[in-house]
Amino acid sequence: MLKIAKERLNDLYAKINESMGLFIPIKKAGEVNYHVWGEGKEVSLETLKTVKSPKNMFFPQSENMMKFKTEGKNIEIIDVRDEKRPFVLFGVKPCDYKAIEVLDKVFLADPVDSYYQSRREATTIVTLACSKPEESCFCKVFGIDATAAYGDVTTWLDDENLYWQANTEKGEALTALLKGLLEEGGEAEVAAQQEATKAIIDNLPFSNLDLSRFKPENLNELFDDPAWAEMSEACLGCGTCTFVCPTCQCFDIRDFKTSEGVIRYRCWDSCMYSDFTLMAHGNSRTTQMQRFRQRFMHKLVYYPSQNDGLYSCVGCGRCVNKCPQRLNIVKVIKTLGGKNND
Amino acid sequence: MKDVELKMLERAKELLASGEVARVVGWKKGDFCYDPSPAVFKTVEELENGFVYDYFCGANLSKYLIDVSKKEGKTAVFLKPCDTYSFNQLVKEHRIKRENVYVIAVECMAKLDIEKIKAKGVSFVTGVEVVEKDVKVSSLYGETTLYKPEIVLEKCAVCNKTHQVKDEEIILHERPVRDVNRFAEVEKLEAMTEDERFAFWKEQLSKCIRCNACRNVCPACSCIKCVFDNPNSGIAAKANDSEFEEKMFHIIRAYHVAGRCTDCGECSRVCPQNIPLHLLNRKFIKDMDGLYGEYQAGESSEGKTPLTSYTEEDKEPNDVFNGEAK
Amino acid sequence: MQRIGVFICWCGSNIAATVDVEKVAEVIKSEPGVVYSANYQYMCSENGQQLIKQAIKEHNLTGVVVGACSPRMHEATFRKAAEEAGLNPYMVEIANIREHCSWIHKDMDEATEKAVILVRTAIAKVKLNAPLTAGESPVVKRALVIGGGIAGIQAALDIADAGFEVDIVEKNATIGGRMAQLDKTFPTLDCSACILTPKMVDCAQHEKIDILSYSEVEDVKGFVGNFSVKIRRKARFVDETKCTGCKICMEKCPSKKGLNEFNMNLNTRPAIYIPFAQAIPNVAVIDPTQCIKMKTGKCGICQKFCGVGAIDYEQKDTFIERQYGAIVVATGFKPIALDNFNEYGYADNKDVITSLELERLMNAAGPTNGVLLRPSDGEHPKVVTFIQCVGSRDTSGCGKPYCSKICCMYTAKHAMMIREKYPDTEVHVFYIDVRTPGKNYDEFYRRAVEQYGVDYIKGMVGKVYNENGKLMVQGSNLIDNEQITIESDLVVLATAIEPEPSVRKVATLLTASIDTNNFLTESHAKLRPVESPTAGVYLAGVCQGPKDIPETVSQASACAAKVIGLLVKDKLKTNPCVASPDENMCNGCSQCANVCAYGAITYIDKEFRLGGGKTEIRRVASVNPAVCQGCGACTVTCPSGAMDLKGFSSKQIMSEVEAICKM
Amino acid sequence: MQDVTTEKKEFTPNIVAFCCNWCSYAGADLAGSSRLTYPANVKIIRVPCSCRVNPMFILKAYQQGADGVILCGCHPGDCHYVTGNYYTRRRMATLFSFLNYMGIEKERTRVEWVSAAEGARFSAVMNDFVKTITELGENKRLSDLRVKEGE
Repeated sequence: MLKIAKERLNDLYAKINESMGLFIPIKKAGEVNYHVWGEGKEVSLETLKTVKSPKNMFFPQSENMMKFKTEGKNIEIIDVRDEKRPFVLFGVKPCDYKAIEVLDKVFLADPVDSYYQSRREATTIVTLACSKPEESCFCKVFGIDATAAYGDVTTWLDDENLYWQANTEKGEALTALLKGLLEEGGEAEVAAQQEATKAIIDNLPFSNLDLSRFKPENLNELFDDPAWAEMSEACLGCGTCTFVCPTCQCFDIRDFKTSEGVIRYRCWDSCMYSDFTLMAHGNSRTTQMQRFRQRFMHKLVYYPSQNDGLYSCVGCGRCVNKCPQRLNIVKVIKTLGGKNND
Repeated sequence: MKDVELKMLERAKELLASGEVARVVGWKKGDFCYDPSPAVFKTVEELENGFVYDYFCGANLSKYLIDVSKKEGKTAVFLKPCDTYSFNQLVKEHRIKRENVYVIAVECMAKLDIEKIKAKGVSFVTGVEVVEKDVKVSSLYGETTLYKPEIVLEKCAVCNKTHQVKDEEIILHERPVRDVNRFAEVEKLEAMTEDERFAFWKEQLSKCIRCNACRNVCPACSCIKCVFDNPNSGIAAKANDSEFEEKMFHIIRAYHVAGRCTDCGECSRVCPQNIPLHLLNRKFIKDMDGLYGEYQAGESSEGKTPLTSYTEEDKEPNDVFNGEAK
Repeated sequence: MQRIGVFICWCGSNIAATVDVEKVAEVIKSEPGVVYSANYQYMCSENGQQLIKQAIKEHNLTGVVVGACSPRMHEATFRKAAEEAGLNPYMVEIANIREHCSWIHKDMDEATEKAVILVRTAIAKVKLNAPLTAGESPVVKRALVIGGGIAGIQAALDIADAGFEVDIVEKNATIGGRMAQLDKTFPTLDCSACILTPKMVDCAQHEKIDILSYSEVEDVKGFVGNFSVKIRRKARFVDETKCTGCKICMEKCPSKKGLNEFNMNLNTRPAIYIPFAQAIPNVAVIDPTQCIKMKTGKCGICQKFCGVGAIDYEQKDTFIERQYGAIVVATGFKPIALDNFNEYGYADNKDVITSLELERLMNAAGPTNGVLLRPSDGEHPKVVTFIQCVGSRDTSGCGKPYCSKICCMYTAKHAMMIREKYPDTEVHVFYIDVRTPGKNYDEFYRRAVEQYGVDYIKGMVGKVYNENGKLMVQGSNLIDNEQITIESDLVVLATAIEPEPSVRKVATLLTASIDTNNFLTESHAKLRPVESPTAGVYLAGVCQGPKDIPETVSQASACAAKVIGLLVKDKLKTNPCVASPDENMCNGCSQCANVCAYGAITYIDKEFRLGGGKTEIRRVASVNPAVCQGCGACTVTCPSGAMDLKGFSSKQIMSEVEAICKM
Repeated sequence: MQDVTTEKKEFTPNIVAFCCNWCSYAGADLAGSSRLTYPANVKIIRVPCSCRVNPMFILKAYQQGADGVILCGCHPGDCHYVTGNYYTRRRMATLFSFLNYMGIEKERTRVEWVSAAEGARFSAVMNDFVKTITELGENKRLSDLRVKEGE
């Protein structure tokens, strides 16, 4: 285990930034989100939940896919992918890291999404274990240990130091780059913090949600459950939950007219929107209840049934905090999940 | 507040039990003390199991009535002072069937903003107790007392609204009428230079994730299909692909509700990135007040808005910068 | 797939001299959707139109763009050509490369580049055009003439003679207007009343004409072919159906101090009066401000003496509402007030008069029975000085910027008449220019100078002042380059004329445009001079611009021809470029109706299918296409964009914006 | 067209003028028939009435590369559609003030009333507007970088 004093973190960032890009939680206009680091930016590793998750790094909210250059009646197709610069994604919480694994199963499965893949491959992920979980956290429900080592490098933060442990080759390479800045030590501090944090997690109000009913064999029963109507009644149909969610992966592909032709880009879409999956005949889901159900059935039933039981919720709790009307997956799990939730 | 809640619950049960109304729109308990949700109660049992009215019931229930008032039978709804303006405006725009709604005016006393409490460093809030301007906040990590004006929702901080609609009222405590200037923040921005204002909005709007929460919660944004969702509008978009798009969305959104926005403050309450969206709407309100005489949308369920009326002496667009507007 | 044809006009050298038309046509050829691109010397010519028609057929065009002059000029021409070739006329767009390009730019490259952009913009629009079909609306076969002067009379007679019902609404108690006040008319010097009054009688006797005297238009609704007009019949306190015009009431009326408006207030009349001997209708009217009975309750003499019991002091204004297919505005003029012209001493000196006052003084039926006497002392004036352009051609802001057009001729007339009747009287005329275009006009003026010895002095008058009972007219003589002062007995001011002020209200009611001088605007200064831009509204006489009697009569007859042309039709085609809501998106919020100036929008409850077998009844906007004028105010008010304007849809305009911004 | 524009000149603003059919468009026609010049970078879009101009059109123009947008209609009181321009006046007054509140230069957008008889005024207004925008410089605050990509 290695460590670096908190006061010296800026040197660490600067060092990384010399040869790679650094994507890290930064406070801007009062809110903390992942941004590209630069000298003078206000890094906030202490922030437990960035508003947007780090999925932005690999799957940006909006991304150009190709251009069509038109000249008279001719159309030329231009590939806009450039060589991806190596990046370090720094400060990723365990839940968000597990969310990237959920996304990998979608974007890296055949057919591979090369836009996602090129970014993913060029990035070294440095996770930051949790020490101050909040009441909205429930990663434990999905088998995530918020204190454990994930990613290429795992770090732990306390009042004095950031502790550093490389887990993969990529992580070793990054560590080698920083060797002048890191010093040995910290095993005891990390172990103590892990123990304390686990104790908090065990007592979090949502740590013992019962997921037992969310199984492929219960699909029809869950789908037809009358509780959906009531649960979704207050849903505004906005996309907040999907846009702050670290595992939501839906996008729309659109064209934008430029002076030269057309840019084809993709951007996040939300299954909560009334025009989601709009087709020529109309929309497959016409009511907000159906859209609401779709989202949670996907997280808790459809996705796991296709991915060996892996839920596509990681319990980050962003939707718990950010839903304008305080509807969220926890309420759904509590209502439909199993007897223990009663 | 507890006494009001009990009175409301009692009344709601009465109305449902007697069959006077088919449903009651109110708030339902959440998992914590601070996260009640809007809810439609159809039975006395449902009310008993979850009805709540407390310092976190900030949501404006009036927009739900667009759909609910179309249903069979009458609907009772609890409306805070600010909510009644939205209600009136929706009645004016023929979006709510007034005859199907029974409005119970309820006192407000200003609602708390959990994000502001958290920002004070208090996490894991388990309960609040309000005594005058002190809020005793209990949390897993202990108890603290916070100054109420600092932790109320933005809309409540500058509120001096009164009930515009009521079929009956449940008001046990009178809220003192206050002298507040809701345009103070707008004036601050106006006093800045063009460049400063540009920088301010650029930074604020760069946070926008285009989740549409502001739009979807807005009682004035009640269009069946929003122009931003309509591929034929020429401005449809789903993401802020450029700085222009960020501005476009918020300019058009504010413009479309200009003269109709009651300043209910829901847009700012729901913004996940805490963009002060109310400052956009309030600019329109302030300008229209200054240029065309004071007008409060939702004060009446009849009449024209400043942008659907005119006088022959109106100020020229090129001159607004020298006049009352700025 | 769109198949657009583009036609670039040279307009002789008007476009081709500045825009490389061949290059434009060539560049445009490669625009997506363009299958044919040509250029030609005169697209609007028969051959040019033929070119378009041929191309439409040969290339199976779905849209046509003509790069030519302003669409205000030839849009209709090209639409018609397209229609004749089987293409919907609304699939034609015009790129204005003449007025907006070749005529204002000098650099060929620049103008050519702009022309390409303008044509591309028109292509962008036409690609989104939809075929439109004009609707039909029925025509009410009755016309309204507002104003009963010579213009209104002539128009009414011509329309009625063609067999259509006409109502004349006249705000005064009699028709006749200004012409009835005139003594003689130029250039023939025949008596005005002698030629006017027979026409007035014709009107009264015409079975198709209904004269609504002492009436005003109160409200106008509807549109071309179907106007609904509310008319206020002002209380005249005399039953029109009973009064025989015997005038006994006038003799007996004890209140005789009312100013005689017909005589330009130069004498008085009774409180109950008939404006002049040949008034039509020949019916008395009571002036309630002068009537003793109405002021004090005591009197009632006229009632006592009226043999037919026509007097009714209790009479109230009444309203009638009638339908018309067309409306002629002939509201006439008045001389301007002279408040801004103190230098002529009009207010201070009784013997400084206006020309219209002189008309009355010279008229046999006037206050002096046609003997020219000074108003101040009733003496014959020995020296009369005329001052021209009083308030006309005035750029100082005190008067009117325009030429009143009639003054030169009537002043020559007055001068001549005075010299004829009173050869011992000296007559001087101060003028800036003498303008006498017109048949026999200049000859007339020359007669005044050469035959009658009228002293024309080129120069302006600086001041008129009273000195020992004489009017001193101080002015310049520009020919001799000297300042002169003429000692005069009478000074006559050729006062500028302006539209009758009530025309503003009429214009507002009719939604007809009006210019800064309150003259009603014609549809086209040269080619549509009698039509107002508001369909179904026509303009006759001075309400449209200064003119003399023959011109007024011509315009009135022209109006009548237009009205007849309209009324013979059973149905009218309506403008298809009207607003129309997408009911699926309409919220029924009523914002649009709030801004509609025509009341074209109403709301209906309509059933919509929701899917799953469910339906919903929703309130949605509904536009009456016959009433909608297509301004688009509603489209911007509509937050959802459900309301759109055919022919100028949001999508079309957005597309034009995109194309026009492309450098 | 390339050969015409290849030479990078000094900043010439791209200006869009929305003109109502009855007054301002006719005024522009009159400017044309009177040969009263104004720069070629002013390009006119014909609308039936100034009240047809949706703020979205103005924003769209900026997005698409306009450096200045001017809206012309009949003089208040003279609207062919009676009241159209009165609504325009309120809409644009509030919009302009709002845009400026967001930091957009207030000179960039303008409303002018030009009658069909005011050809000279049309030309003068356009010359003046072009001058103003040229001095103000390129529209950066309301432009869309995507549009100009590749230029």
